[in-house]
Amino acid sequence: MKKRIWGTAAIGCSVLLGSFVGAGSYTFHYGEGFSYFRKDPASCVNCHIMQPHYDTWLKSSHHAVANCIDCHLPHEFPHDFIAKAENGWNHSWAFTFDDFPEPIRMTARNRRTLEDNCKACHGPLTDQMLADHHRPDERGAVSCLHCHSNVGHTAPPR
Amino acid sequence: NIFTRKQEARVPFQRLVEVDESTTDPAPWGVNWPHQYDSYLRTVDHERTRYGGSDAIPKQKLDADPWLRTMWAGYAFSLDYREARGHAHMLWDQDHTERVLQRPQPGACLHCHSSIIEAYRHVGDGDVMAGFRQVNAMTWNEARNLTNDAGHPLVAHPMSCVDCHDPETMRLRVTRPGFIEGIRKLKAAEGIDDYDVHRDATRHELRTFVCAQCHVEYYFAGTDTQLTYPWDKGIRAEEIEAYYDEIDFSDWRHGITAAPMLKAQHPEFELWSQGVHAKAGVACADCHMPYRRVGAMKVSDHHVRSPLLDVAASCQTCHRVPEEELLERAHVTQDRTQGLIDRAAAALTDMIDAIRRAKEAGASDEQLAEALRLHRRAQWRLDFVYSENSRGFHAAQESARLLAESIDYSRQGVAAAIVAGASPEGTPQVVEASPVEGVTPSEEAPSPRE
Amino acid sequence: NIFTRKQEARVPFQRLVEVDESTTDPAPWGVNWPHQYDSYLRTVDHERTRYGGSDAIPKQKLDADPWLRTMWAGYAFSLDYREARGHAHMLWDQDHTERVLQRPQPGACLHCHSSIIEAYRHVGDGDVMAGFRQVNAMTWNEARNLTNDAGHPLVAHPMSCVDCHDPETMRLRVTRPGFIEGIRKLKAAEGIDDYDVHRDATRHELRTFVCAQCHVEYYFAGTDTQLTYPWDKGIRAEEIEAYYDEIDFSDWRHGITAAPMLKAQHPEFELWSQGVHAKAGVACADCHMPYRRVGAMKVSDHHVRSPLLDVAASCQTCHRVPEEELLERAHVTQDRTQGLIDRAAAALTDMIDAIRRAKEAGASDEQLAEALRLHRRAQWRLDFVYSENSRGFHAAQESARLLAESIDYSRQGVAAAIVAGASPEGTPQVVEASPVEGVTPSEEAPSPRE
Ligand code: HEC
Ligand code: HEC
Ligand code: HEC
Ligand code: HEC
Ligand code: HEC
Ligand code: HEC
Ligand code: HEC
Ligand code: HEC
Ligand code: HEC
Ligand code: HEC
Ligand code: HEC
Ligand code: HEC
Ligand code: HEC
Ligand code: HEC
Ligand SMILES: [Ca+2]
Ligand SMILES: [Ca+2]
Repeated sequence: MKKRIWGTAAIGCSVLLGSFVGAGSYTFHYGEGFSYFRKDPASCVNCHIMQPHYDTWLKSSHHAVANCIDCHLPHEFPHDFIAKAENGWNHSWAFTFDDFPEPIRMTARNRRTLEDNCKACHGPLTDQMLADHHRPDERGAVSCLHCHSNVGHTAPPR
Repeated sequence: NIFTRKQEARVPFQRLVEVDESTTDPAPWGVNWPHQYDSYLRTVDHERTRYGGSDAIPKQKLDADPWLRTMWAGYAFSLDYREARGHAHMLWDQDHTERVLQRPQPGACLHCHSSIIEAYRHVGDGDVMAGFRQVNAMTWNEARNLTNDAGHPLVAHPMSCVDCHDPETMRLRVTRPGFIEGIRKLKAAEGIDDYDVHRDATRHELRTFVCAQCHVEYYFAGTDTQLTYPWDKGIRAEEIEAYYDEIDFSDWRHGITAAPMLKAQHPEFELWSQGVHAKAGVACADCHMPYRRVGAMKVSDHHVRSPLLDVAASCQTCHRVPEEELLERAHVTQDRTQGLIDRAAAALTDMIDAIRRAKEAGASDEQLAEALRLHRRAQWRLDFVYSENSRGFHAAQESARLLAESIDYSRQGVAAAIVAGASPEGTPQVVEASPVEGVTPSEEAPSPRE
Repeated sequence: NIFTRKQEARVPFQRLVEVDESTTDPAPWGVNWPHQYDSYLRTVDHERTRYGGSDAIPKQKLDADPWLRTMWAGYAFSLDYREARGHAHMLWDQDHTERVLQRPQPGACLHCHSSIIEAYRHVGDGDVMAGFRQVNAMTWNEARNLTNDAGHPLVAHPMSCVDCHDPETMRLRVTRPGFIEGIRKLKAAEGIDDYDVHRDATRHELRTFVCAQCHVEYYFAGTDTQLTYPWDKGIRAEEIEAYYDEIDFSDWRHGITAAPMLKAQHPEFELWSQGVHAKAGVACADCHMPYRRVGAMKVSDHHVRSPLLDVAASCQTCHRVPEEELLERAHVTQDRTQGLIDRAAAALTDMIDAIRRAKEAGASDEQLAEALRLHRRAQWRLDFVYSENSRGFHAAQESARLLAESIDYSRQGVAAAIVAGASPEGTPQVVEASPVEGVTPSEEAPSPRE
């Protein structure tokens, strides 16, 4: 199920992704990369189910600087991403719907991807927080979302 | 994974100066970590909030709330009890409180008012725990004036970097023996055996634990005044009370009713743990040490103080709500708590006075047993909330619950005293207290400071 | 609130059937808006939660909490008081409550238990307000059996679509005269003159106001039992009490102490308004009518019920926390409230019994004046929280505050009664109440239902 969604998502976004390949580093985003992204997220909203997330993203602090995939899809391409895409291709839109719990909640894996993307873009700023002197295991982990869960989407008052 | 590769590359800081376990002076650390040091130094600053913050000359709470003298009649806290201020003041303020100047106090006091681990290590010949026990048993003066072999004072600085950071890695850590033992007992009570905070605590938990080293309820056990955190049965007010009852402990006998009393001190960790934020995993440092952007870096604000002095950094990251509105929400919670504190204080004062009248009418201890039992219960709950420093913010409903119970016990105490013969009339009045005891019962107490 | 604003754009529907102000039957509406109708019909369902939810045969609260019979001694509520259930039941349940079967009740009762506006319009010859006043003054039977000129019953359906929606536009609106007048007085008290809810209320406010038409404290004013919301001074419990004191109102005299009492009924709107969610702008409908996706459309769930029966839809849109954890947070709040309710109930029962003993000992009304004053205060606050149906969830700290005050007054009442001569001993006991009054004092009450 998940894979399927991601796949479709992937397709929805493949146009943009072409331009994305190999450009994982944050300098790219901070640079002229912006112009590309403004166009994009429509692809996600091909699914009405993504509408609220789109609308809340539009109002978020990041709408001008980061789009859906910057945060939600792995930055390292192309390999496992293409895999996801092919995977999704085999499934028709119809199947993508209606047997997932709502409100939609991110999977643990996608949440990790998300946080890695925060760190990727905000590397220098957060070096000290993330310095590897902290416990390398889970116990040493720091979650951006613990404090910043509303950067991508103006969540309800909170 | 790109991210981890990036991370290995990270050089969080260069060490210009070497610091180690013996570096209790924050200054050298400041060379390596100037931003944190600068903000740490700002803890000398003072600015008030409605219920907290700090002043140049710490507010004398005994004058602001005269009923405190009645609640603590016969105890050192009725001599001098002030508004807390920044960490940089902690040692000086202990030196100068009338509780120390006028009453005998043990070396145990310094556990939370100075960068003292090195002193423990010295006294214990390398064994911090052993040193901790010995210093606890010293007089305050002996402890305060400890020197190393070179004759340099060992208790010279307020809590500083080394108390929360590993000098090697800068990793967060706890150092206070009182807490290390306390948290183990607490975890055991929760069914977790052999808890080792160094091994088992997560980084996020440590963002609370470093504070819980000191911002907790405590007592001095035995005649050698061993500093102890009473968490054997848990940290809810009732659980701590049950523990004290079981070991039949009391801090002092009340100056007016002679009931065996308990003194609650700054149970911030305990009350926070019962609140909504704790349930949501929000740590002390999240609010009291918010990150700030300094140049191209995010730095934890080491100017630890009232978050209401900078709601933007302390709250707004999580609560996307206008500043005034957040401040107003906090004030609503605090104002309600204050209202209940006043109510509980009136009830407590009425009870104490009713017991006094009953005694004057010749009531026997036996007739007053019930009233005295209620006095202990009522005072513990009021003191627990009053001496906690967030005016209920850390746990709004729990604070109100404790005050409700306090009121219940005080008012039952009034009735019990009347039944025991107290004249119904008589307006409560602050009565001259009997001689004030030190924290340690005077008989076995070290001689007062000269 | 983004979740609500979003919807405005799309409320797609075609009108297959015409509906107008006279369409009190929800069925025709259901043809146009099947999703909402289907969920509305499900309000007949029943499922319990720890403190709420509903049962097939509504739980008799008087048996679950026997002290209620003591608190309400002498009043109709001591005959029959059950757990609320879904909206579809509201008319049937009023028909069958012993409070109606055994005691005289006015037509005013139907204001919140049926789709009655059309009846008001008929009785008032087109003037709803006039009709409202006349129906209030009728006996319950006259009102219940009203018919139109064609002889068709006018009070035939529980509250339905037309009571919250404009049949032309489907826009939200309020229809209840009691609320329309009440909210104007409330706004005036807040300094807003000439408030017209139809003109001035925002859509988001209406997501609360439609519920506040009925989920509020009320009383029947005067001998013509005019339904009135006591908000002239505000909606906090003290403000409502102050209003009742000023107009010297009481619902009944207590069956044991003869104190002039106040009865609090379901003050959900009032208590909610003092809570954290209200401060954060969270409306009743946000939690009790969460959106559900039906294909491409989002539909407000008209199966209004306990949100704890579907935490995912009701809470997780805002709280991205696992269901169990959210449920646990809500239960912590409710359990604390329940604990304080039990405490306040014990105190109230003690007071009532002490007053009884004082009377038996021959205390004069004058000697008991203070105790009786305290009885009224204590009962009002306990009743206010107990009769509110969220077990403190809507306003955790405020509920605890009111219960703390109730305990304070009850325990003071015990002391006052002892001073007035009550024998100290004597275990509280439920005493046979004096004859039970109807909601309207019997002397000027309409004749009982045959
Ligand atoms: C700046 C980073 C960022 C951007 C850009 C962003 N999101 Fe998100 N998104 C987040 C975060 C953070 C969360 C998790 C919120 C939480 O758990 O509190 C999230 C959650 C989600 C969720 C799952 C909801 C949940 O609560 O788990 C969906 C679906 C989603 N985003 C879709 C989108 C779409 C579609 C776009 C583009 C229109 C987008 N996001 C843009 C950061 C972002
Ligand atoms: C084919 C329609 C469709 C498109 C296009 C789509 N999504 Fe989704 N998305 C869904 C559905 C359906 C779900 C719910 C799946 C679930 O929760 O199991 C979902 C869930 C999610 C989640 C949270 C669930 C998880 O697995 O973590 C995220 C994050 C997300 N989408 C992001 C995106 C982004 C980013 C895009 C654009 C690149 C996008 N979506 C495009 C339909 C779509
Ligand atoms: C594609 C790159 C990119 C990604 C991915 C990204 N950000 Fe950002 N973020 C930016 C840029 C660019 C800015 C604006 C920088 C500035 O104004 O200094 C910004 C601003 C911010 C801000 C300051 C504005 C605010 O909302 O307070 C925060 C906090 C933040 N990001 C956190 C995050 C978190 C947390 C994540 C992951 C959930 C994330 N960012 C993901 C590029 C990104
Ligand atoms: C414990 C809470 C907390 C955590 C965890 C946290 N942040 Fe922040 N962050 C803050 C606060 C508070 C600010 C606001 C600082 C200010 O307003 O001066 C902030 C600011 C930022 C900013 C904006 C700096 C600026 O002013 O331009 C970025 C970007 C950011 N954080 C990224 C991250 C990333 C990425 C992570 C995860 C690695 C993270 N944060 C984890 C609390 C946190
Ligand atoms: C969600 C935010 C939050 C968390 C988490 C939090 N506090 Fe607080 N704290 C506050 C607020 C707000 C106040 C009230 C300050 C005031 O009245 O000016 C406060 C007050 C205090 C005070 C008194 C400050 C003064 O000005 O007198 C101390 C001490 C304190 N907290 C310590 C702690 C400790 C220790 C912890 C963790 C166990 C903690 N706090 C957790 C927000 C928080
Ligand atoms: C378990 C840690 C701990 C111990 C032991 C401790 N303190 Fe404190 N002390 C604190 C904390 C935390 C504060 C700040 C919060 C407050 O003021 O309630 C404080 C505040 C103070 C203050 C300033 C406010 C006031 O009370 O006037 C003085 C003076 C003081 N302590 C003296 C002492 C003395 C004397 C002793 C020994 C009898 C002692 N402390 C033992 C932790 C401790
Ligand atoms: C009362 C405890 C305490 C004391 C004392 C303390 N710190 Fe910290 N420090 C913290 C906490 C909490 C963090 C956040 C660590 C984390 O989130 O992993 C921190 C973080 C840091 C960091 C990591 C980067 C950052 O800002 O988050 C540095 C460097 C640091 N402190 C230096 C110092 C220095 C230098 C001193 C002495 C002047 C000092 N600290 C004193 C509690 C303390
Ligand atoms: C070594 C003991 C110790 C530790 C560790 C400690 N504190 Fe304190 N704290 C104190 C003492 C003592 C005071 C009172 C100082 C005074 O009034 O002279 C104090 C005062 C405060 C105040 C009041 C400051 C003001 O301006 O009014 C706050 C807030 C506070 N601490 C929070 C914290 C937080 C948060 C942490 C952890 C990050 C922490 N403390 C760690 C002992 C400690
Ligand atoms: C790291 C995130 C975080 C920080 C920082 C934070 N809060 Fe909260 N706050 C929460 C969460 C989570 C809740 C629980 C309700 C919820 O899930 O939204 C909450 C609840 C509250 C509530 C309602 C419950 C109560 O205790 O009355 C208030 C008021 C509040 N916060 C105010 C503040 C203020 C004021 C500050 C700053 C001093 C603050 N918060 C700091 C996350 C945070
Ligand atoms: C933040 C969510 C929230 C809001 C807003 C809210 N409620 Fe509730 N309500 C609850 C919860 C949770 C309960 C407890 C249900 C239970 O105990 O099963 C509850 C209980 C109730 C009950 C009793 C339900 C039962 O099962 O017996 C009624 C009636 C009610 N609310 C009406 C209202 C009204 C009217 C408003 C607006 C004035 C309102 N609520 C606002 C969450 C909410
Ligand atoms: C202002 C609106 C309003 C008025 C007037 C009103 N009710 Fe209700 N009634 C409610 C609400 C709301 C509930 C559901 C909440 C609850 O049960 O507390 C309810 C519940 C009930 C119930 C079911 C629960 C119970 O109490 O056993 C009965 C029976 C009932 N009412 C009878 C009456 C009678 C008889 C009258 C007239 C004397 C009356 N009502 C007047 C609003 C009202
Ligand atoms: C016309 C009056 C009226 C209006 C308008 C009204 N209610 Fe009710 N409500 C009642 C009555 C009466 C009952 C009790 C029915 C019974 O027990 O027979 C009730 C019961 C309930 C219950 C308990 C249901 C259960 O399963 O236990 C909830 C929850 C509730 N209402 C919430 C709301 C909310 C939310 C709104 C607004 C969206 C609202 N009500 C609007 C009169 C009303
Ligand atoms: C107790 C009040 C109440 C009653 C009765 C009621 N509704 Fe609603 N209805 C609401 C609320 C609140 C909304 C949300 C409106 C908004 O947010 O603007 C709503 C929304 C709607 C909408 C707009 C689409 C949506 O789902 O949000 C339709 C259509 C609707 N109701 C139809 C009906 C029908 C048909 C009935 C009768 C079977 C009915 N309503 C009875 C309160 C009520
Ligand atoms: C429309 C958004 C929204 C909905 C729906 C909602 N909440 Fe909240 N909740 C909030 C906000 C906002 C706060 C205030 C604290 C904050 O700002 O985060 C809060 C605070 C809380 C708190 C802490 C304060 C308190 O009252 O103890 C709890 C617990 C809570 N919510 C539980 C729930 C539960 C359970 C539900 C569902 C029945 C629910 N919430 C529904 C937005 C919401
Ligand atoms: Ca103590
Ligand atoms: Ca009433």
